[in-house]
Amino acid sequence: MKIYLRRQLNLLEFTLSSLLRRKGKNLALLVVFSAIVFMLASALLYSHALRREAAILLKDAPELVIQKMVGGRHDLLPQANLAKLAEVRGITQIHGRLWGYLFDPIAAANYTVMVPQTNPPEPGFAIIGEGISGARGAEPGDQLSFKSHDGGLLTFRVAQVIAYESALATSDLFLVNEDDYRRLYGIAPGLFTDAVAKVRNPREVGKAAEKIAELLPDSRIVLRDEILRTYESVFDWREGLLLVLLTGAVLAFAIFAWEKASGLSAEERREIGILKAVGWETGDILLMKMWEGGVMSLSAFLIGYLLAYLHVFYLGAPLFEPVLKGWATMYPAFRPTPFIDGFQVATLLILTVLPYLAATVVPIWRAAIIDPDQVMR
Amino acid sequence: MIELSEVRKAYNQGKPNEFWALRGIDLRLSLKAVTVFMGPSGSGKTTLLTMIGGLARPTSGRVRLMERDISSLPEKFLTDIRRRTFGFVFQSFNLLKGMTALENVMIPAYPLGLPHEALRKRALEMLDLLGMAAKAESKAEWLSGGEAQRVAIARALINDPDVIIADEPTANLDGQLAEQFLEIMAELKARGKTLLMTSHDPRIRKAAVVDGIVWMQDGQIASSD
Amino acid sequence: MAKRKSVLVLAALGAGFLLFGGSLIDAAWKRDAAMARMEAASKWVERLELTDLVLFTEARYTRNLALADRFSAFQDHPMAFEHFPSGSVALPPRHLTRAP
Amino acid sequence: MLFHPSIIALLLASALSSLALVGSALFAVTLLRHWNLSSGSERQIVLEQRTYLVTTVLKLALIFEAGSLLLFVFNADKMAKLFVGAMCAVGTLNVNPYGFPALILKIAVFFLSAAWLMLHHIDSQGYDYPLIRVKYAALLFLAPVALVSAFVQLTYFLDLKADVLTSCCSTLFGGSTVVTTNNMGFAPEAWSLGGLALVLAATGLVGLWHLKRGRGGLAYALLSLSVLVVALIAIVSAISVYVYEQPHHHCPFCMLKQEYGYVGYALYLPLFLGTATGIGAGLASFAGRWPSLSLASPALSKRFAYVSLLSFLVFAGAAVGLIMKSHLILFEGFA
Repeated sequence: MKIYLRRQLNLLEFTLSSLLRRKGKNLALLVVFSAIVFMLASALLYSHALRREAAILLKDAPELVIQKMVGGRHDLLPQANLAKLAEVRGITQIHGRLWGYLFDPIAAANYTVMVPQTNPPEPGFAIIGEGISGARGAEPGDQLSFKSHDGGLLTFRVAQVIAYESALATSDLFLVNEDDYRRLYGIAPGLFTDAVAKVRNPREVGKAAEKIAELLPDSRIVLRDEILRTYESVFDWREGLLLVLLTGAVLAFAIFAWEKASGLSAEERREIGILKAVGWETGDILLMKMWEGGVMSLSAFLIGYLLAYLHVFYLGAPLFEPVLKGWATMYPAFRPTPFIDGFQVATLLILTVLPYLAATVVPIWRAAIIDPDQVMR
Repeated sequence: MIELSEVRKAYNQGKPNEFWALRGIDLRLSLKAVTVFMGPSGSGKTTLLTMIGGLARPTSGRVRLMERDISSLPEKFLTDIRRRTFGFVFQSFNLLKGMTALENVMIPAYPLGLPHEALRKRALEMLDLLGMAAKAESKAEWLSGGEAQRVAIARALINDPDVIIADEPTANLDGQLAEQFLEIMAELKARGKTLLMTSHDPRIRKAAVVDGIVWMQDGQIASSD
Repeated sequence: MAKRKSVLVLAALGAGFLLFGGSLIDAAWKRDAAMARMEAASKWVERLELTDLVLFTEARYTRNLALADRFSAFQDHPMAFEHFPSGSVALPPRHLTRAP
Repeated sequence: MLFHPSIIALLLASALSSLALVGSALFAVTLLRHWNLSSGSERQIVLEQRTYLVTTVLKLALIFEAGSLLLFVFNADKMAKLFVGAMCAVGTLNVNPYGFPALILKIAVFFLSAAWLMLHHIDSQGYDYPLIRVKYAALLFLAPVALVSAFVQLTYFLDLKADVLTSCCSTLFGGSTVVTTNNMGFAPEAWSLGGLALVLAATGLVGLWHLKRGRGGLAYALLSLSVLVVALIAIVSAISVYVYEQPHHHCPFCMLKQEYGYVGYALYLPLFLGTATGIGAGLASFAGRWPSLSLASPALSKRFAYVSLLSFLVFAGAAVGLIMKSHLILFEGFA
């Protein structure tokens, strides 16, 4: 066992000497390899962090949301429908929600106007999200005016700015009183944007949804599970596409590695011939070259991963921000929370190290079988 | 005792440029002696040394080393016997460039799994034995021809082999260095080593240290004495 | 002991692994620190009955992915490229990707 | 579903390892026809050189098969959120009929390639490679299994459509009102645990006998295979219940998760290692009949058996520890 380990150490020693003798080439390989790991790792870490964060934030989202559909479009829900729904067995609580979008030409941003069910602001007052406060420079006590549906001006005094911590859920919210809401949009009493229901037994959500669909065939029902599942997979789609795009890079890298491993110069071939002539065996050369690949891919993996960790969780993933931020004027200052597990690391390892090893194994073997007697010919 | 029977070796077998370098060699070589293979170039002397030294397997025929048939061993086992039995000194020395003399000497022992420190000490002893201790940390490409050869000899000795095989050892050396080489050979013979070498060099043929000469011609043995 | 490259490199790789382990520990710390923030946000989600995160505010239909109108531009075809960059992050609705 | 990163990783790993195995199998045909160690012809030398490539590739393939086995289970667990009714990996694997066959085939490929590599290790101790034909004939058997495994896995992923209503652990394993039986037809807890103890004891005795006398290697290999089977049954039917402390939760995968302190690894790693090396002990003692291995193989067989026995001991310790630690009491007067 001791001999085995010392032999490995000796071969590693030789490998390193030989790597150092071709510094430039090997360094280039290491840099490219690390960059690829970095890109893949950043994408994986970032989207996974978003996914988990969404799952935690939305775990208490409404169990059931019911929308009324007219001509395939979302329409206002009348009070009468609510009364009907209340009779569905299993549903313990149901009420209409009032919300909508409001474009603010001054900030050139879209706000989400909402009427809270509990503790709504006084008439004429508004509770605003941190994003609105930032975009308009509005503090508690300041006044904000908007054009209502009929062209009249409605003025709200800021009662409170929602704390920064919950920005990811509340950044663009503009919470108002029900009367103010109806005046702003001209929606008659007895009409709601949609409805939210609670179900007694969580196992019966599906059943209740079926009953609602039967009772009100013109409605669209969104389950909390569906929302969670949507967010679980919302990033999968393009994450996968990104990966497919990066596959090109991985492939190019694999070709580069293959090229480097197979394009042995006459000098390197002679060296391997010498090693074999002085007493190394094909297996020793293979082992030595495997050490080379192992050191290379392990260092590239560690470097790439650690840089990606810094990039995503310390710098806020500036490389991906433009995609997520898009053209939005208001954007929650969002620093992803790290959720990392062995699963992602294993995925990353397979996606990066496997192509490298696969690309180099045949060239390495070709080098290793060089005849030892060629140095004497 | 090294014994060869009916040894043949073909290169590029089955191809248009097929070439038989050895055409049936029967030979017995005694140990603890110096044997020189002589003959025109292309006569198969070097190929014969690679067969004896286990660098390549004969296409047919048998090579026996101390009563053991080594000609049909797989590479793994052949190499294991080879590196404990033979040390090689090549015509062009074949040191690895970019590595120090010391590292070059240590290389054959790496796969044996010796502790690095012990190995280093041993390599330094070998260099010292050949008067090269001062150059231990010099890179191989900075050594002169004679120095390079002595490093190559130190490398051949690191695994303490019984047999030293040298291919045209004096071809790249001038007169004085060739003399020194012969002195080293005499010293090794005195230590009980078996020496096998090929040569064109008349200085070697006439040297007192040589016990036997094998003359070769067209892949066959012409005469031996 | 001479400075052996193999020992140095193994030590460097070991240090890399330590850093890797450190990143996991750091992640756990950051997670604990962020838990309060996430809980606070989650409270608002519960109280206001929110269904979506404020990740994409550039257009109405990207703001509430779960409740988006079905006539929204990017939902016309699963492979259609989105006008808004953030829309390109989201999955097209199931009724378009699933065979009839 | 194919666009999921870990699915891409899994497909990549299985595609590359099947490619490697198919190539090796093609080479095996040539080798079986032409191998002749006593010849020094160029064909023989090329064949010998190729064997180095094949073994290197197979070593890599084994490492990645082992890794992808873990990844496959993890992936199934993560994806459970995407399927209605799937609460953990069992549910995801049941989304379509290819899930469990894919898993079982992956396990089979893992053990087969481990066995092959151990056979190779034994063979390369003999100066004339006495087992080389056996080895490469075995490769002809291993390659199709790996191909089928890759194909079933691909079918499984291609057939995944999120939101299909699936059965989850609780309805698959048990879920009925009777605690001690379930609809997979497993033995009740007492039986399965008793059976496990019995098989482990028998394996231990045969193993010790083998270590002492150098006989019974094949019996030991068979026993370690049966330990794997019985242990998996016991994990599903009894040990899992102790781990989760819920009488209806029989999932064999959830215990690999953080929520349960990764205790699953303490069970599965030694179990798999013990079975693999147990098979190795059998192979090594089988190889003893060739003269060139008559010295090396008994020693190897003992070494394999030693590792295997230690692993099973760790496994048994972990299982007993989990049962003792559990707050759940299944049998009156038992704990």
